[in-house]
Amino acid sequence: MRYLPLNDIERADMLARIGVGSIDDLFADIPADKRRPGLPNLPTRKGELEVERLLGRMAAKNTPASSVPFFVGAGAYKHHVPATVDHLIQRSEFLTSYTPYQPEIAQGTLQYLFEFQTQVAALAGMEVANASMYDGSTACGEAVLMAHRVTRRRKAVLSGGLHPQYAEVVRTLSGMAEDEVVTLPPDVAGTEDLLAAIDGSVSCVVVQTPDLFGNLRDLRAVADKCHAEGALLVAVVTEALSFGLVTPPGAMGADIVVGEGQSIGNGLNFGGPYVGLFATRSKYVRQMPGRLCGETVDSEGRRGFVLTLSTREQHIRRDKATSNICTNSGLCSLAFTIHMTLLGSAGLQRLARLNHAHAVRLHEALESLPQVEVLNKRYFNEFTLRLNKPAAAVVQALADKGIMAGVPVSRLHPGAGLDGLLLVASTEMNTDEDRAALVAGLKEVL
Amino acid sequence: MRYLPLNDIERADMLARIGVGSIDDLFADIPADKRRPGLPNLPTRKGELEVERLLGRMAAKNTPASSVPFFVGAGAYKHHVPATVDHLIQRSEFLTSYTPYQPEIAQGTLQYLFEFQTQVAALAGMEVANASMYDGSTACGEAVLMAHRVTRRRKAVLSGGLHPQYAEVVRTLSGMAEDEVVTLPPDVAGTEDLLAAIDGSVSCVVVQTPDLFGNLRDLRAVADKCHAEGALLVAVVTEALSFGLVTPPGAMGADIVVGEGQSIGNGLNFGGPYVGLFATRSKYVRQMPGRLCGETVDSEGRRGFVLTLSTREQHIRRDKATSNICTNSGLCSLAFTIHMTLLGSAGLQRLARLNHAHAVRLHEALESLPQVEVLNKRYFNEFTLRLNKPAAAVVQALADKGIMAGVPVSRLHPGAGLDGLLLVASTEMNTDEDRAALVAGLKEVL
Amino acid sequence: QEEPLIFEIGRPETTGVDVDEPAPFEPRLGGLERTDGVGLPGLSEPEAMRHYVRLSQKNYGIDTGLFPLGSCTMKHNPRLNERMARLPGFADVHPLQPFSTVQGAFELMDTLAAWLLELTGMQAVAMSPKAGAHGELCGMMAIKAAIAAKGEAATRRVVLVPDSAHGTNPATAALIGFTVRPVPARPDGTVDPAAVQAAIGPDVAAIMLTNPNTCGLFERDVVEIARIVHEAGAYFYADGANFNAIVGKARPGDLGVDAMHINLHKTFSTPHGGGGPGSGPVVLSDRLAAFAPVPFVVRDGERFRLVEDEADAARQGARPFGRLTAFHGQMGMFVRAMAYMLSHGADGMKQASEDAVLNANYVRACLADLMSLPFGNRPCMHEVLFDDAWLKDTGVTTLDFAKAMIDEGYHPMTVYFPLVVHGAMLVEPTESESKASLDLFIATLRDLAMAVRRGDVERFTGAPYHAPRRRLDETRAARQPVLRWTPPEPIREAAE
Amino acid sequence: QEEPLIFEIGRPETTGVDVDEPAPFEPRLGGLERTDGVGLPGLSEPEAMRHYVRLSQKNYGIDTGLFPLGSCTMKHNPRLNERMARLPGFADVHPLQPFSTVQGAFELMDTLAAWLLELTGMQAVAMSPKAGAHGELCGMMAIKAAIAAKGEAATRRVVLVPDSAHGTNPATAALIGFTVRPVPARPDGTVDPAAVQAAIGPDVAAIMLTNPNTCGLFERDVVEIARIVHEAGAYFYADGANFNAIVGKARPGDLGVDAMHINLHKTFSTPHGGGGPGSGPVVLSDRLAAFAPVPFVVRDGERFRLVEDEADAARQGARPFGRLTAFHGQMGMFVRAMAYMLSHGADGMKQASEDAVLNANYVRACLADLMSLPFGNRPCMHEVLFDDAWLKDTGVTTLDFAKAMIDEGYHPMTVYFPLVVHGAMLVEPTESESKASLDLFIATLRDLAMAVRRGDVERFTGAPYHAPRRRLDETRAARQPVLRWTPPEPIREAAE
Repeated sequence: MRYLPLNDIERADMLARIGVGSIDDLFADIPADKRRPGLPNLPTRKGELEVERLLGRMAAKNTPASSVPFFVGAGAYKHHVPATVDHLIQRSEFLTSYTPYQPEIAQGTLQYLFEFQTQVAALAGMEVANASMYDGSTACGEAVLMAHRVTRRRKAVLSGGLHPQYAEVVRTLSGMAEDEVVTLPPDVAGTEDLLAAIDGSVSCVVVQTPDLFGNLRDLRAVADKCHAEGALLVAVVTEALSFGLVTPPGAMGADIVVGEGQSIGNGLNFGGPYVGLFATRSKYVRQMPGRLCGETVDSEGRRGFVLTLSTREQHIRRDKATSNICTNSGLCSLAFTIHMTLLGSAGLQRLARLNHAHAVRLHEALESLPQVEVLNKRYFNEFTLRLNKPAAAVVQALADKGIMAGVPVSRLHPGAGLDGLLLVASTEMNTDEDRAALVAGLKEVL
Repeated sequence: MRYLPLNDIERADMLARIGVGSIDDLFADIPADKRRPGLPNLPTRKGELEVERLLGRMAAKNTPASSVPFFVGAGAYKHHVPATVDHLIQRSEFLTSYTPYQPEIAQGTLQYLFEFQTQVAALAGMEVANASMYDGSTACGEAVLMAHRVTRRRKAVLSGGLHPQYAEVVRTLSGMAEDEVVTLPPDVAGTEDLLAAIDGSVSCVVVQTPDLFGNLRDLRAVADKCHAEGALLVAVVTEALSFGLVTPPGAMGADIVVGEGQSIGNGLNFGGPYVGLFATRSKYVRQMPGRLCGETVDSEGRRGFVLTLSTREQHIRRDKATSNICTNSGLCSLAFTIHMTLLGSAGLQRLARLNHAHAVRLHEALESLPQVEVLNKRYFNEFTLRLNKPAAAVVQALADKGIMAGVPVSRLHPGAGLDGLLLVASTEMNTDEDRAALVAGLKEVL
Repeated sequence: QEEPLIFEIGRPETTGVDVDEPAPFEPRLGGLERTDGVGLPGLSEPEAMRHYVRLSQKNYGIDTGLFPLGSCTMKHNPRLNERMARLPGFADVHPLQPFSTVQGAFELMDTLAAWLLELTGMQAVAMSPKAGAHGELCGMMAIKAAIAAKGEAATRRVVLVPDSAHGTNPATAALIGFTVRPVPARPDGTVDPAAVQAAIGPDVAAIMLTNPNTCGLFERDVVEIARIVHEAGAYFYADGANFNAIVGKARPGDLGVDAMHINLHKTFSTPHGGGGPGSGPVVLSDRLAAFAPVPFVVRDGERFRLVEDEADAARQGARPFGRLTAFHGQMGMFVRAMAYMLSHGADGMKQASEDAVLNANYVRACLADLMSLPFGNRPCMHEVLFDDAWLKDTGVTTLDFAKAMIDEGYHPMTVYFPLVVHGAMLVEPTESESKASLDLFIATLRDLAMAVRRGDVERFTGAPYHAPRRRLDETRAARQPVLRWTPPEPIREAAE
Repeated sequence: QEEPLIFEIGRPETTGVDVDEPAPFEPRLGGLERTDGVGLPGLSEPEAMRHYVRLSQKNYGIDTGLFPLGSCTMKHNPRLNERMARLPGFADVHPLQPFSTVQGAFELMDTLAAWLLELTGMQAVAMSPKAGAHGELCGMMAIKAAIAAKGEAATRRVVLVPDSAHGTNPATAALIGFTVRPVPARPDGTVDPAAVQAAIGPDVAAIMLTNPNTCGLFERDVVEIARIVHEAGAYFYADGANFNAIVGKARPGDLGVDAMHINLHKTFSTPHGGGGPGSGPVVLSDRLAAFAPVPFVVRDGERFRLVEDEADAARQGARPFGRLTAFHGQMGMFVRAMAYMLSHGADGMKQASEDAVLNANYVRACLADLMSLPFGNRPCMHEVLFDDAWLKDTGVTTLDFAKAMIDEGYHPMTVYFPLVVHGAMLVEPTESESKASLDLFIATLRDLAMAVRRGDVERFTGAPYHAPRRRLDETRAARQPVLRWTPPEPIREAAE
């Protein structure tokens, strides 16, 4: 077997050196009646060629985003990732290293994490960021738990514009922790009255911007009310590229900013792995979940980096940890950092602007259709259409024609009476032909 | 522009430091009337996404070998290359290094070249090998020139089984050097009388095995006659995988073995880059063209490797060099070495055997067709069919059906009256379905 | 040469990405334009390439040397897996595409799930957890949901956790409101059924047991422990971090396990990547299967689809405890793990477990005379645990010894874990190491151990001498946290 | 840790490739089975991975640091190019597939050819040469064929080659039967038209001139030289190794060049790969176009096809001198070069030339006070040439200085080339270096130069101290050549 270096002669030599007669002597602690003779119901080993064929056949049954006009978003976005990014994250020294517990031989990982933290904090307009979370939704769940710790309250209010799967993650985690969660109804127009929900019992309000429906939210009034009531404002950003063009939550008073970083450096990957962003104010840093990388010096006084404040982490404090998380999303955060480094402010702003321009262009093109109404006043690269038919059926009909029109709101909010709504995202990947195909397709099926 | 680090402020600073007023002052030696204002007829820069689209569109107009039943060979073969190989040759330290002129910081390149030389020599059954040539055909041309140097004669005899493009390379090079070349007529059956062509004026005889038509050649009698007449036997191997199963030329008396190494570690690449193999006897090493890596020690006595015997090379002796070649096929030889290291003797033999088995299997399947005759008595993974129709038309008809049937001999030997012959190669890539498709396709068009 | 931070070499106007300018258009940002310029310098592509290549050179990976980090399973990461995960059909599909356009993705998830069930002898699997600890959370949530369904939510509030558990175990239990009750280990490093019996009661929701445990030993009384737990009406959560020792040799389902997470990055070779991404599917017994979270894949005739909400799940007869993450889990890791499993096959996976155990025992046998084994010189599973008894009074600590290994070109083993032994050194070579590699490693450790005996203390206390950095001041990092770069004071530190 | 040779760690029965066993079959090898077992040990995949990763770590590349190798043009190798070259439509097509199945490949070759002609102002291009030296051969063969076609094969046997030419130039000329007649350089490092006039005659077939020349200077009298050569009935071969300095600034065709090879790996960023593969298309003037070798791409209406034999070529009005290689050239390199050109575009290519020249002059300006410039402190093109006059009587040679640069983390510049100056040091930073990178490099060289002045000789004569190897004994390697591994004597050298 190509991955196993030992051969039978060596195995025999080693057993002799160990002083046992057979390999099964080493498994003697397994109760005899529970020992298995192997895996009789599974096939035996396959060469590389055969594995490529089998998996290639499965892959071929899926429709890649790049192969069709593609307008699907709602928390994951199709962007272009420079070849350099994928090349670098495959470097053996990054790919096959472990959590940097031995910092002297892990400065590569540690330094990029420090760069990542700095970038995320700057993007979000916050003071500090951690070394990444699993993804945006789990970061959101952790943000609520953190707000409880900071405020010593246990009631979260979720905006009706929050991605419903994020809301569900929060409810699940909080429910298990026996905390209270208030979820406002879906808020298509982005005009819900959050202020009314904030009082002295609330630990945090969670607001997404751009929200699920694409609306940009001005968080300032909510922030003020939160702070007046002693609550924290948790802002959620599922399209990290928006940081390049839109006022960041940190500048609008958010106390915790969580986000999905997939858009920068990472592919769609059918939903994972992604990279959760988590930023907050310095004063809350010791309540922040997840890994942190900090600057220090070595015994010769040279700058170096280490994982730090790990007393917050489970491997030291066990049942008193801030969360049970013991990993981050290393390679995805590396991809984020490299892409962000390549972009710089200038590239990020330009790319964000191009995304917005494409969305506006699409908006204009769709306005020509009488069966379609664009619901958003302000948006970044995604907005909501009201169709004269159920969006799910329209999406399926267009998919059958080779056009990925977007996400029907009914998939995310089933049974909420929002069947006519369609979320449509437009990024730098979309061409004039893509837009024309969507408009023509909609014309046909509506 | 993403590849250019300087910005205009820095450019201005640097011009000031240099002491010139404008960049064009640095180009003042170009006659004023010949200076160009730029490249007005070419488009301006494109982002990565746009380049991917443009080249992707061109690539999509080609039919990849892996996407169809594929039996094309005749000097380049579709084999499976392990993912590890392509990963490793893309390591920055291999990919972006130069010829190892500073051996202290190029031991990586030098050591793999030493491994490569050892592998090639062992495969060919020879004593020494060089660090690779451009490809098999240029290696063949250089072998003839080397034979002239060794024998101080200037007449080469080329077998009629030699790949005609190789023969043409030899004739071109020898013709320009004003040496004589005798080319025997195409030899479909592999039974030509080479012995009759060998006399005291001949510097070398060039024989390919497996030959163009797939015949395995027993070189022993030719070697004996060559040596009796003071000539060298140059053996050519265009399918390096055959070394795993077939008696190597070195064991049959060849003095120089040249070959195309593409089959091991390298893709088809529409004909290049490939990797030329060149092996010979130790006594001729100083007449050998191309780079050589040798073992030595450093000032602390540790083993190390350097380029050596470079007095043979042009950069030292200029017009007295053994050839004008000043590069090898570095990355391709690295791919060869890595794949060969992964294979080892055991894997190589198994893979070669599988290739042969597939060819035999195909042979048996084709024998069921009355319009088809297999001409070969012995072969490795390729053989010649005689069809009842012009092979070129048959190949085109099958290509239109999505089957790549092989190479019509008429493409390589136009006007030689061999229009009914088809070269068919079968490797480990071919499945039962591929073979069935070919047989069915031939049935339809014959 | 030192490598500066990007903020020290980048320029704000520099970019390594060429982006087209859009034609003029009317923005629709409604007054929420960003105006602060973001403030992140960029690098051109050649500069970025060199920066990150050079950073990488300061790292150690499996590909560069033996990485005997116990409990972490640093095995070979095949590049075939990377290639497969990058097939556009897997890498370039959106989680919310119509089901008809992602049938192959569902097929892969379904196939992987079937293999995991066959390997573990369990009845259901939750695919969405994002990492091992997330899987733990998933398993414990399923248990909590099952208990609630039985109406015992208010009474069963305690989780038994042996001393030797992974640190995440108590953290996970505490996170969802359980109280942790420790179970002491026997002198031989394993859990005594009697101790479990003594600790259990009607207030106990579950036991969390790692098997093979963190001492590298198989809990030989696991079946008895499971019986005790089940009889008390509680559930058996198994930490699957060490499942790689027993694949093809024993099945958790046969041992009485109710829930176990599987670290695809440990047992099934997906890369660790300097700290993730991981993937932690959780296998469940019949007793817990109904409580698995959404989403999950089901087959409707010839087609696959995803059950994404509770109403739909209820129609399938399920009672999901909720949702752990947006979307459906770590697809990229699923593909890699599937490629690993297909490549090894039944024979290869069993052989891998055997070789992993063989390699660990070989290290044990070759070092037992010089280093101390807390539980005696008896067979271990895939990792061997030493303590620091042999370092007593030498002036060399476990940490010093680990750092000295760096100077010899090795990544240290896991140190100070598990907590149950003093100055632990947990060595897991994995099946990916050749005998020659182990022999060299053993020779090096023997050489170091002899140096300890000789009293060559400075070689250890000053180590590492030959690494990109000497020992780093972790205390300073924690006391005066500097967690991001800030623009320098007028006199800045120059890159060397 | 030292890295052994694969032959020292591999085992004959070990393999890192799983190959299916075929069903039983009747071999058709006719008695020519190989029986010696080949004798090459294999490694499992994890061992092979580690071996080659570790070997790579002993190398220096552009990605790891500044690589100022004059005349070699070590510029950034974009990974986009690598990705494009690996598109199955380019990487997985066979050179002998039917034309109808490779139209995109022909389109790419045709497009690349058109760009090369536009950049150079020439009339035809031969795409098949495999490297720069091969391109030279191609160009000189075309010249020889053209001379023969004029019936002057017997009389025009001499090629003029300036002293400063690349070493391949005289070797190429000699290889195909020409006699080399050197042309001396002027004191300012360029060729004097008067010297060409003096050397030329009816026996001269061609001049081979590198421009910009190997001293980094533009031959300012190139137009006059071309006139003299053409008037004498000879041809002007230009070595295109340094074309990267003038792309977008001047066109060889406008300067009177008849043939010039283009190193795609120099000017157009295809990777050097530790010594190839290169690619050396040759552009030709009207006077030589007909003699280009087969094969070449032609367009028949909407379709492309390849002209592969002389009869077909004759139908196109061509008189090819023959064939340089099997198949059609370095497709993999064509794709990369095309990606480079498209990415840069007209504006980017011109800017790249300007930046390359700017960077070289900046280095010159910043070091002119410490190191000696053989032709005075005047503008150079894309590389700057120093000689060793400033090292005279210091006890430090050019080689020593170069090796000391290694200890500072740099790859040395090209040394002892060109031969026309004593102890040459030829520095080509390329346009890929940032100003910060150059400033650091300059500071390092200044520091070293000061050390020379201080008499710190050992820092140089003993260098490198901090490299994978100290200075290697090249004499021993050449005197007692060991060119392959052989099984060791009973007492073998152990890996450290």
